[in-house]
Amino acid sequence: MIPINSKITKIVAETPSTRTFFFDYSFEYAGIGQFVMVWIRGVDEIPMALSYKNAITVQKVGDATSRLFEIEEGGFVGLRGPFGKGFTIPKKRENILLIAGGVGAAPLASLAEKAFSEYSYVTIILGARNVDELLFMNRFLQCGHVYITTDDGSAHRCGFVTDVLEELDVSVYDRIYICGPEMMMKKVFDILEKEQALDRAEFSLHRYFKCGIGICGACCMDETGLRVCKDGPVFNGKDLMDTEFGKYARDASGRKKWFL
Amino acid sequence: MIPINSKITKIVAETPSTRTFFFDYSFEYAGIGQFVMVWIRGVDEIPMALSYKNAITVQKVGDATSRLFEIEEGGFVGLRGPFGKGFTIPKKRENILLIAGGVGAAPLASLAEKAFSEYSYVTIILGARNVDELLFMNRFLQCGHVYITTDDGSAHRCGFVTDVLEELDVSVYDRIYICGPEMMMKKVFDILEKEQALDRAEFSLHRYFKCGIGICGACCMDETGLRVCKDGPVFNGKDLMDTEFGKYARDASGRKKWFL
Amino acid sequence: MVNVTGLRLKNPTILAAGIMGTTGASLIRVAQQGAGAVVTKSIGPEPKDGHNNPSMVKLDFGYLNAMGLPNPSYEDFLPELKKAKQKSGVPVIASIFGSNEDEFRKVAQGLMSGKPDAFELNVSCPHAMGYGTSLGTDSKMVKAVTSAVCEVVNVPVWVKLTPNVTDIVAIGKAAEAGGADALVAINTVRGMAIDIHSGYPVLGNRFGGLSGDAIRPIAIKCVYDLYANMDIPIIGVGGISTWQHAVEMIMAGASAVQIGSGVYEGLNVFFNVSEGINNFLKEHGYKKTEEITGIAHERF
Amino acid sequence: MVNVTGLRLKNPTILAAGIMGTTGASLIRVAQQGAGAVVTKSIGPEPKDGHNNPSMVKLDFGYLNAMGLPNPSYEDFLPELKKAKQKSGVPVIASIFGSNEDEFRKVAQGLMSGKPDAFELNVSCPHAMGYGTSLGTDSKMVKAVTSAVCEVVNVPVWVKLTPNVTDIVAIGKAAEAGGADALVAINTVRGMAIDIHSGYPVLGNRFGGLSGDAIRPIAIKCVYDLYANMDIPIIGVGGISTWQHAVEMIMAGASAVQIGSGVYEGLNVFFNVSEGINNFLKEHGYKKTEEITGIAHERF
Ligand SMILES: Cc1cc2nc3c(=O)[nH]c(=O)nc-3n(C[C@H](O)[C@H](O)[C@H](O)COP(=O)(O)OP(=O)(O)OC[C@H]3O[C@@H](n4cnc5c(N)ncnc54)[C@H](O)[C@@H]3O)c2cc1C
Ligand SMILES: Cc1cc2nc3c(=O)[nH]c(=O)nc-3n(C[C@H](O)[C@H](O)[C@H](O)COP(=O)(O)OP(=O)(O)OC[C@H]3O[C@@H](n4cnc5c(N)ncnc54)[C@H](O)[C@@H]3O)c2cc1C
Ligand SMILES: Cc1cc2nc3c(=O)[nH]c(=O)nc-3n(C[C@H](O)[C@H](O)[C@H](O)COP(=O)(O)O)c2cc1C
Ligand SMILES: Cc1cc2nc3c(=O)[nH]c(=O)nc-3n(C[C@H](O)[C@H](O)[C@H](O)COP(=O)(O)O)c2cc1C
Ligand code: FES
Ligand code: FES
Repeated sequence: MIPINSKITKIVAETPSTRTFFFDYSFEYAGIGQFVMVWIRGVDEIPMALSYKNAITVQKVGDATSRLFEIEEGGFVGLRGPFGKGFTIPKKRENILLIAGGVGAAPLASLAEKAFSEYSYVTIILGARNVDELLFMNRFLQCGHVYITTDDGSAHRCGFVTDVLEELDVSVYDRIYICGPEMMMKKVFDILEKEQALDRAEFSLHRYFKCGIGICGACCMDETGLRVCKDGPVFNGKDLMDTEFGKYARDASGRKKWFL
Repeated sequence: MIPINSKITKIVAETPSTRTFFFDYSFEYAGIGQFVMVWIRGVDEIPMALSYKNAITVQKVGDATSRLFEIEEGGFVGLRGPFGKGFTIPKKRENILLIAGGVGAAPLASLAEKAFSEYSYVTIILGARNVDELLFMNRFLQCGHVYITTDDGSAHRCGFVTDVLEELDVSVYDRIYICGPEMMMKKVFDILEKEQALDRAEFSLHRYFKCGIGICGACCMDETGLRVCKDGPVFNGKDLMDTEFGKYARDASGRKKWFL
Repeated sequence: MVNVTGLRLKNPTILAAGIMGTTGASLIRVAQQGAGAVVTKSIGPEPKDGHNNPSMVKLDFGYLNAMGLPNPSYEDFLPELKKAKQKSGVPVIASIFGSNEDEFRKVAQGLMSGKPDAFELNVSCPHAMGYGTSLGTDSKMVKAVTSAVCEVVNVPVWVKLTPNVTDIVAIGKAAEAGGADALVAINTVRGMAIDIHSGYPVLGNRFGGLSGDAIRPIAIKCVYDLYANMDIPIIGVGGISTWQHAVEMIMAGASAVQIGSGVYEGLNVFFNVSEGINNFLKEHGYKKTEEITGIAHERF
Repeated sequence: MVNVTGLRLKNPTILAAGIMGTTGASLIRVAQQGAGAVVTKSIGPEPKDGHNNPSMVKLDFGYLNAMGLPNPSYEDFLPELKKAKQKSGVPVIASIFGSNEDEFRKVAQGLMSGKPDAFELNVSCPHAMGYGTSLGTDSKMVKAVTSAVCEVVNVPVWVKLTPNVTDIVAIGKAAEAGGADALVAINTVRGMAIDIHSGYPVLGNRFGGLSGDAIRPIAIKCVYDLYANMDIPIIGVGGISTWQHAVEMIMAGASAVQIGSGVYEGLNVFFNVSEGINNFLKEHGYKKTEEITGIAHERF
């Protein structure tokens, strides 16, 4: 498919750094956690999780996202997707835990809603830099119990999502879903590994994408060779053991960039 | 489609000059009167009406047909099709007349059987050079009344199909179907025109085919521009009025060849 | 109304050479079905039967053909051309071929009395030995043939290019230097299919030319490159069967489009494509096709 | 077992260059999924990010890409090559590129310690300025580059050809003259797509290379022509995603096949294709792939 020409019908400023862009095109059959490639013409095409069937929620970080922030309602982008493998939808009466850091809340808010509507019991740990950056808090609040952490303590407790996680009894959760900055996810990973909960956990990863459809190999993980764009972006925790996860990623040329 | 590799499962010598080749591939959805392109590898690809869903009945006339006659049971040809527009199937209790000359009986025998099975009343005029060349007589005899003519009088009456036609009351037939050498068909056409029966008549034509799928234009009729391979080979009599039909055809280069 | 080298077309869709163009009656029929202009089958100096069948097969992603330039010769074709001119009501472009300047000149002169609205020089058929591509890959020959024809005719001369070259722009420039009024791009892409059951190449001629959907991205690129480098108009052809394809081709740089294999979808393809282009122009506030010709070159 | 320039492949399917070949782990995974050999991403002298996205889109009849030869440089790739060699269990061919003899030589030498089983010279990428096609369309450069690499390495050298030339056989002969042990045909066909809603070319690089189904008939023809004219083996690539495609390519003249875009259908494509070839051979009473290589040339 060449990108679907999609009109931006509504823009919602979610936090100072993130906006949700709603489109006239809806990916009705997209799985939660799947992503689309967003073509900002003349600039770049970048991967974005669907935060609704017909929307993406974007943090402004560089060229393409900045240009996107300049486009107004009524403007157009090109969309290809949905691509990749999303989250496993929890079953009725399952007890689930979502851990969202920053813009990582984007795919998880839909998951919370879906799980809630299917009668799962939902607990959320939502973290952000500060109170203003807490993304989709209202969506989460309607689905279950929400623990909030901010790096600067401007809301509830000061600290990280892992601080909350360490206080919870992980064994009560049938499934655990994580999306956020890689170092945050790595810390969660380590805790879950210790708690022997990795096989119940699903992490949504970010890598540099080129093709987005599993051909070019830009997004492959060491040592499994799994492609984040096709075999992921959501991976079971077990599949991340002894991989590059939390250690390094690769840039556009394929060179390793170590996480600090 | 590239030609379907088809095994010749059975060969039946129908008359001294014609043989039926049955294939392991059956064109289940072919309309009666549609044709296939028969690829005799290394020689040529030629059009042939389907005489059964899974067979063609071939008269040996030149290179390709001669080579085909050398292939034995178990041998292979390539088949593309079914192509073109076939005959209109008569309705229940309609009174129909089939006029077959020589190998022109090939598509008409299936039509007779179909019409008979659908409770039409079938009359056939079957003509051939001599008694041995009467094709599919048994198939026709099972479907209705058969008038037989031979050029040399070796069976029943001596003469042409038109002799019989002129003695029949054409007005009783709801539909009339004709397939045979063009000059024979032209004589039938003239009679039917006089009887104002052309709109009830369908003629199956032959022209030189190259592509067989309506693109190259090799088989176009003057002055309508209709393609025999795609808009035909079966045409309503009205569509042949004031055309080249009965006057000339074109050779492979597109030059006119006048019928004598 | 589209103006291409002075020819006034009621819409920018043109029947491509070699498609339903062997007889006057067929050309008239295509015009009546909505084509803005029609190109004849390529006509040469002598009658030619063409290659053995199979001469054309439909693949899943396009078509392969090796007709081998069958034609009745210009002498026998002249009455067909006259008929088409008389009754089609649209510009009729005579496609011609030959193996050298003399033959091209002879055929062009021989058809002049049929009053074609333009000539299209086929220097690009990929599967007839000694004609077409073997000639159309040589800039010198292309220039020579083009000027030979330009000298003897008083109507526009279009030159049809093959994509089977290292540098199509160089060949286009040669044609322009020879006096071409427009370029037509592209002819078929050389290709082949083999029947794995028997090992036989499928086409009677063994190999042939690929057309249809498969070659559209190739044609778009050729037209884009030509537009960027030439001053004469480009007519785009290759894989067009919907108005979207046509708009894409026009945005790449085409002033008009030709439809060949797309006729497989039905003769109403001309009507559908031209209506679709019209609606697209209207919806986007454009008045005529010219306004979108080549706009992909302005998008950065 | 298939022998290609001395490399012993457990089956005739090879991962094509630039497909899942950026890391050692990925190459190992593809080998484990059934590929008879794997070719690395094309590696050059310096790290390159490649072109802006969109760098690859799926069309209805193939794929368009303009990656722009992204690669971490031979220095950073060396550990990946070593890893692939150690653990893949199949021959690993290092694809390399450069803009001249010196760069090719340098990259080849730089990777020798990784012990690749062969080198594949990419003189054919249609969308990276100064590399690939601009070089691969020039016989002299192809010969020069080939002999430069052949002089400094002690493993077979394969040269990968572009179809975007007037005469692929001439380029193949130049490679052979330079010392090539095998030819790989074809790289992508230059192509382009335009987004009609915006007028923007779809690829970040504006144009790129066409791969997949659309180019199979083109690749078959190139391999057929090369086989007829060359003495060294040909490896066929272009549009292969089923065993039927592979058999067709082998009958045209290929000793083995590479699969690129076909990976889209799933990594089991290597297993499925090689199993299919095996069954076909068995059914028809052949013992090995070699027996059907080029048989289309014997069918008249
Ligand atoms: C599966 C997936 C889902 C994502 N979902 C979201 C989301 O819902 N919301 C959100 O705000 N961000 C999301 N991202 C991250 C988003 O893709 C980057 O923020 C965006 O690409 C930055 O583009 P830029 O041009 O503004 O930044 P740049 O100036 O190009 O670079 C900034 C950083 O962005 C990342 N980046 C740039 N290009 C790409 C690319 N082609 N592929 C991957 N990363 C890239 C790199 O890490 C780079 O260092 C997701 C990434 C992936 C892989
Ligand atoms: C729609 C259609 C249905 C037909 N059905 C039958 C049938 O059921 N049984 C049957 O015996 N014959 C049928 N024919 C005629 C058959 O196609 C020719 O007899 C056959 O092509 C002769 O081939 P050849 O190589 O043996 O003869 P050649 O030596 O090539 O030529 C003998 C004559 O056959 C005809 N012919 C040759 N090639 C072609 C071609 N490509 N297209 C059309 N005509 C050609 C020409 O009139 C030619 O003069 C049909 C023809 C058409 C158009
Ligand atoms: C059956 C067939 C016959 C053709 N004959 C000619 C011809 O005589 N002269 C010519 O210039 N091009 C000829 N062509 C090429 C077409 O005019 C056109 O350039 C090509 O098919 C690509 O366009 P398409 O994809 O719309 O078919 C022929 C193509 C086909 C399919
Ligand atoms: C995404 C992508 C990247 C490619 N990168 C390279 C490359 O780095 N070097 C190379 O020689 N060929 C490269 N190619 C070309 C392929 O190896 C192959 O020749 C071409 O795609 C045709 O085969 P296919 O139809 O099986 O894909 C690339 C192709 C694609 C689709
Ligand atoms: S981005 Fe190309 S394989 Fe993942
Ligand atoms: S045979 Fe080609 S149009 Fe009829």
